[in-house]
Amino acid sequence: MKPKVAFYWCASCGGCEEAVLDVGEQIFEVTNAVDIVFWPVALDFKEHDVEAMPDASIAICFINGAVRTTGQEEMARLLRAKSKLVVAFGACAQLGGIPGLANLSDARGLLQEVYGDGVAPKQEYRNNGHTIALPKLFDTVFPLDRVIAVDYYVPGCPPTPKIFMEAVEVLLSAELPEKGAVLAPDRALCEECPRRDTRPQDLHIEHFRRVHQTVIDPQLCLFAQGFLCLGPVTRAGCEARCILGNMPCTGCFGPTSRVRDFGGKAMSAIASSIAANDDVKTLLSG
Amino acid sequence: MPSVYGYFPGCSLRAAGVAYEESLLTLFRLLDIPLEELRDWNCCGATSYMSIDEGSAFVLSARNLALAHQAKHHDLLVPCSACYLALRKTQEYVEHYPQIGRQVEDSLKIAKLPPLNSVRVRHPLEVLYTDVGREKIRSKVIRQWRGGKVACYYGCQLVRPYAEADRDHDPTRMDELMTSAGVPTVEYSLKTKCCGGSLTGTMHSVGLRLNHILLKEALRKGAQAIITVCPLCQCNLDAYQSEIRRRTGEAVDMPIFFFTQILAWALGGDVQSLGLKRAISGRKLVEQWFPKEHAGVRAAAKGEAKAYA
Amino acid sequence: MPKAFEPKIVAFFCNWCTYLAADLAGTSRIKYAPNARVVRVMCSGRVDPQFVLDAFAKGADGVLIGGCHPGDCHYQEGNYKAVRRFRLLQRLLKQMGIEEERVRLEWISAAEGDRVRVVMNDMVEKLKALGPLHEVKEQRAAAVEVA
Amino acid sequence: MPERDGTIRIGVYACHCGTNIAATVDVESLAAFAKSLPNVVVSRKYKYMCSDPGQELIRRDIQEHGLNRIVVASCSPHLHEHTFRTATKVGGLNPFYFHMVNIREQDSWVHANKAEATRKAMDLVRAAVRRVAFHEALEKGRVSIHPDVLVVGGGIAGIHAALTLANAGKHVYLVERDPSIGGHMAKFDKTFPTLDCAACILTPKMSAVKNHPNITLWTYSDVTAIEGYVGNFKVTVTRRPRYVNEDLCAGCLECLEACVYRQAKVPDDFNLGLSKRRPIYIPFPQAVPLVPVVDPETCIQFKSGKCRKTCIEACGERLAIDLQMEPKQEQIEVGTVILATGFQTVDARRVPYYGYGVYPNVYTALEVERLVNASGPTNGEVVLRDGRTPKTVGIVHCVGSRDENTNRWCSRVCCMYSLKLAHLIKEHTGAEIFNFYIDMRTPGKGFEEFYQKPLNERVHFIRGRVAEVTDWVLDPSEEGRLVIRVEDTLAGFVRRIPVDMVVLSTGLEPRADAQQVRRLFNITRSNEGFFLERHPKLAPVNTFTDGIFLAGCCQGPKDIPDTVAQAGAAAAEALALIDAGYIEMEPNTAHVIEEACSGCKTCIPMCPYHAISFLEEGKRAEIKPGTLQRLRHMCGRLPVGLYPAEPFR
Repeated sequence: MKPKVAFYWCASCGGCEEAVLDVGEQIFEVTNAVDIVFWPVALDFKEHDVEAMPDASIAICFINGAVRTTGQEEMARLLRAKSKLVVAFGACAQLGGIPGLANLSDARGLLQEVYGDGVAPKQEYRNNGHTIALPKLFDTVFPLDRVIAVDYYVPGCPPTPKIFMEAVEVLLSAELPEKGAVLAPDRALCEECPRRDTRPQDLHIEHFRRVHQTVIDPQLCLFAQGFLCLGPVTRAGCEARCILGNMPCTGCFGPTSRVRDFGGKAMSAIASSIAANDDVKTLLSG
Repeated sequence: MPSVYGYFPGCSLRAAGVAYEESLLTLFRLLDIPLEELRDWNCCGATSYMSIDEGSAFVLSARNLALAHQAKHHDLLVPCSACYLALRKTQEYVEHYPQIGRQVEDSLKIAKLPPLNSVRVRHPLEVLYTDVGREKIRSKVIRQWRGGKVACYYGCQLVRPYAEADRDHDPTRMDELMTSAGVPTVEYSLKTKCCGGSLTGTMHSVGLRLNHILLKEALRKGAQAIITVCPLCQCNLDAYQSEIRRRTGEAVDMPIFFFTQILAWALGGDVQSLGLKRAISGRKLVEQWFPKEHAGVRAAAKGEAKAYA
Repeated sequence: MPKAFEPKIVAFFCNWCTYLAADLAGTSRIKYAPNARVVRVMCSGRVDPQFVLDAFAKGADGVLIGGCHPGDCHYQEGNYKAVRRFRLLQRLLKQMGIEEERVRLEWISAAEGDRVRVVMNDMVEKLKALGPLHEVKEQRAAAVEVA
Repeated sequence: MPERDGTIRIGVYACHCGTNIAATVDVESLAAFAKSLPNVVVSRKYKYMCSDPGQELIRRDIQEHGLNRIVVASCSPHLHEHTFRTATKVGGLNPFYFHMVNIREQDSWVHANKAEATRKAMDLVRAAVRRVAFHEALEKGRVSIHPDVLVVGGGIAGIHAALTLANAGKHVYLVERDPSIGGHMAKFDKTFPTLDCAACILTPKMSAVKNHPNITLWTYSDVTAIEGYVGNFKVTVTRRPRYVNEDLCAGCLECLEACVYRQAKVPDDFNLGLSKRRPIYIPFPQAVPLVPVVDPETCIQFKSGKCRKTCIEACGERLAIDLQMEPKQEQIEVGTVILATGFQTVDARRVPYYGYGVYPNVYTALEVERLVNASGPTNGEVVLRDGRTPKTVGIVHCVGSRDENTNRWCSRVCCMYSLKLAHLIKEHTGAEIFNFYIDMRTPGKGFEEFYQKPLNERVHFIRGRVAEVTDWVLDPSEEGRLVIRVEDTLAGFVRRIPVDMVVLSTGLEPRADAQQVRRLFNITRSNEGFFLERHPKLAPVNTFTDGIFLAGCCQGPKDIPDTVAQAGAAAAEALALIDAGYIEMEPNTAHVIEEACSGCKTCIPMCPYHAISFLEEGKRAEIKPGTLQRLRHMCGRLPVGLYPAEPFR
């Protein structure tokens, strides 16, 4: 019997779902090797089908997206019970990702921001004796591992086909990696950046820029050009796709294993590269 | 330099020190500097009150500062050294001793006045020296000094402990202003020593002795008159010379001027508007140095300080 | 009666100045509020923003960083590095809803034992006025109905 | 002691420090609490952990209980970290398996509430126990010490230090900012308490410096840059042009006489303006080197370009005078530095009520030193500026010392030099002398005995801080004199004492440029501005920067014997480093985890010591070998690869 695999999405843009298909013809290698038993975006299995499965009967469950609502939390818990391995798939499930930006506000603030004084969604809708209830919003958006135990992480926004295929391969193999591992190289992106050699050794940035403000040199190190490229603090494995597209790294692969707080470390690296000879007074006055 | 100075006369300038106010107003008019008298000002809380009930004295003093703030004055001109010190001391204590600050604030709240603020308390000596400047004064001098040498006497309260109007132990600005007005001065090492203060009233012989030392030393240094910045100093030095003559048999009889009298005269002030007729001692020299025919610019009548602004 | 709120402060003191100042406060028997737990670092430039964030995440109500006066760094410019990072960190913390007063960078030289007292007491007083950091956070976890 | 099966076994030791800790921290509960923490095998309390039996406890427990981590909760690590690391090592462990908790300076001594202080101690111990498990075994590295020494400042401190080192066979660069070495001591006439002639004991040492094969003497020069670290400093010395070539000048001084200025017109700095010199001059007759200096501020040639240049004429074939001379930079490498930059006397004008600068007959003590000096401006005659000999002299102590308005500290030497001057003025003039003092401080060998000398010579001593020196007259006897007003606190009344001459015993303070010097050498100043020693008692000549030592008054006011003693001590400290040949470096420095480095280069400009380089081969960062010593702050800004080793993670 082929191992059973499930896919699910929580607070997600859908990009991770497409990323699975981005492997192209290789998808058939996957389907040859496994049975996909649940994949709401592509297959017509329902929640009650999952409920009917015996516990731990799914070999690998890939969940993408952050946990934003009570409904997502319920599904995550259900799939956790039914799966041997749960993989947080993509940046949102791993770290909170774009949905995590909502944490700058609380749920009410969020609704106010989106709907303002217009027509807000209702918690419950009754019609013809039927009631449809919406799940409730959390005040905080959680990465997956704040809600259920996660065995492995596949980083990226979205994960690249290469990363995905390697993950499938290793998780189906006899030798599983250490629990909790991020299935990507434990080095910074600069390692595989085609522009690494163009970064000067004595970098002191005088002006920071945004990408729309200037013409971006397609050869030079983006950080050295003054763009907030997070390459130096971001895990490698994406093959520097954004850089190849002449865009600075936004850090979707997350930190390496040695970094405790991704944002804090990134800030530290940026602050350290600000030109050293600032006027002391400006510095002290902020 | 602000376009207009708030003006806090204090009680002395309406009593024994009238000549100070008269000459000050004339001088500032000559310099085209408007003064605006603080409305409804009260006692500065000075010396005696301060030593009996400090808390109330600070509140009294602070009320004046609050009024100045309300009237949107940036600078408050305070000619009397005692008032100057009392107001400055209040500002310092309110800032550095939170307990006093709270008491003052509470009291002001009852009077519906704004809390204390950053009004700058300024003595005319400082204003004339730094805001107006010696150059300007020199350029405006129209009368040549024909009198003798003078000793500039600063007293104690103006420069200690807040050495803002001048240096604390060796003030020189009055001397420099006199020089600018063409008035010769002598080195006077007693320039910050005690004039006798209120001791002339309470321990008369002690006060008189201190007073006498100042007069005698000025004479010894070759001065014919003493110039002051403080109504109490002026009064002490001026009022008791006959008594000193009587007690010691020494021929002490020298005029004691306010520095504003000399400067206003030099700049062309009307001799009648300088309060010179109020001098007690050294009248002969006063009349000789400031002849009656020296008419000129007058200040507005008393109590109308605001009107001429 | 509930116990009065005593803020928890994590302090990172530079080995060459502020830590010595705190030692000096000790030898001078200067008394100050006992709320801080000092971590000795070799330089304020060693204080990674991660440390500060971690301290807050683990329950600190305030973080105090003590370094050498500008120009006095034992490692030439570590304190300048610290101040750069500190400025950015302040902005970040503000976005996260952590009040500016909760993280503080102070220059305290080895000779300024009494300054340790002044800063500690002042910080404790300010944090007491702010209240605990984590009350806010606990609330945020609850689910909210949409309308 | 090998680790048993890799488990962490921690021993915690809480110290009472007599009652220093135990009075405010419940040491008993602290020890009990520590026992309950994970991995803690042994937890003890002891009266004095730093004592031999205390250290023995650690050693024994390591062996008996197989401990592999040690935590001691006692005083500041600045005091005893080394002690306990050694104890840990004696027990057979790597010394860096130790961690110290400061529950005295930063706990028991600064808090009053015992419950709070104990809670704090527990928190700190818990943290230490958690952390010590992460400690790694570290080995101390060695760095070789360059044997040459830089001595900055050519006063008696610098001279003595330089000679000591040179006599030990080390090469010394002695850099002095003035045209001659000698410093303040060269200005003195006699020295207390022995009344040795200052010149007689100093000038031989000055000549010895000049002639010593191991000393390179650069006067009229400044240290303008220094980089590197203990053992390997790279120093730039800028030699200002003196316009007379030191190598060619024979010291005949004919050029001085030949100067077109017949009369000396420029105030002479060395005599504090009490005499005049020409634009080409030597500071004083015994100057070392005996090479004139041209002062471009006053020399006609420099001002107008139209001088007859009679000096050059007089020099003749020697061609020593070179008015085109430019500043010159010397680059040297040294292993250690001794700072002996000295002091300045307080500007007496800062105490305006003593009339200095107002009344011509008010002098500073240093001026009077020149007056009593036989080679001084008056050839040793103590006369007033108008040529009269004073009949009464008042010496005012503590001018700019022990004074909230100027400097708060006692300058240590003023009482003694005032006694000396009282004696010398008496000897020179027979004048009646009054000393006005707050307290007489004579705490040195032979000092109190010396105090007897002026007492026996009937010098008056009036206890009281002088209120003012003035010229106003109460009594005809005061006419034309200076009056010292003072409260005689022994007699209990205020006195007016008329004198002809007032001597202000000005205090000692840090030089005006002490802050620049501090920055240049990366050392610390104490509150009052003198350079801060590493420990006031146990490391008085060390600074917080390894390899830089202090000698003389730049560290604080002191007399000549103490200065010389300290200079010797500084030289000995330098010698100790040089003769060891290497220094053991604290091993807690940064290192690169190679497999984690992605070659992002972020760390490279971060290091102020330029210790990190980028290896093109392998595209990795690397710490340059031998540059670790100054990296102890562990580069908090390094994003990924470069990671601090223990214990300063």
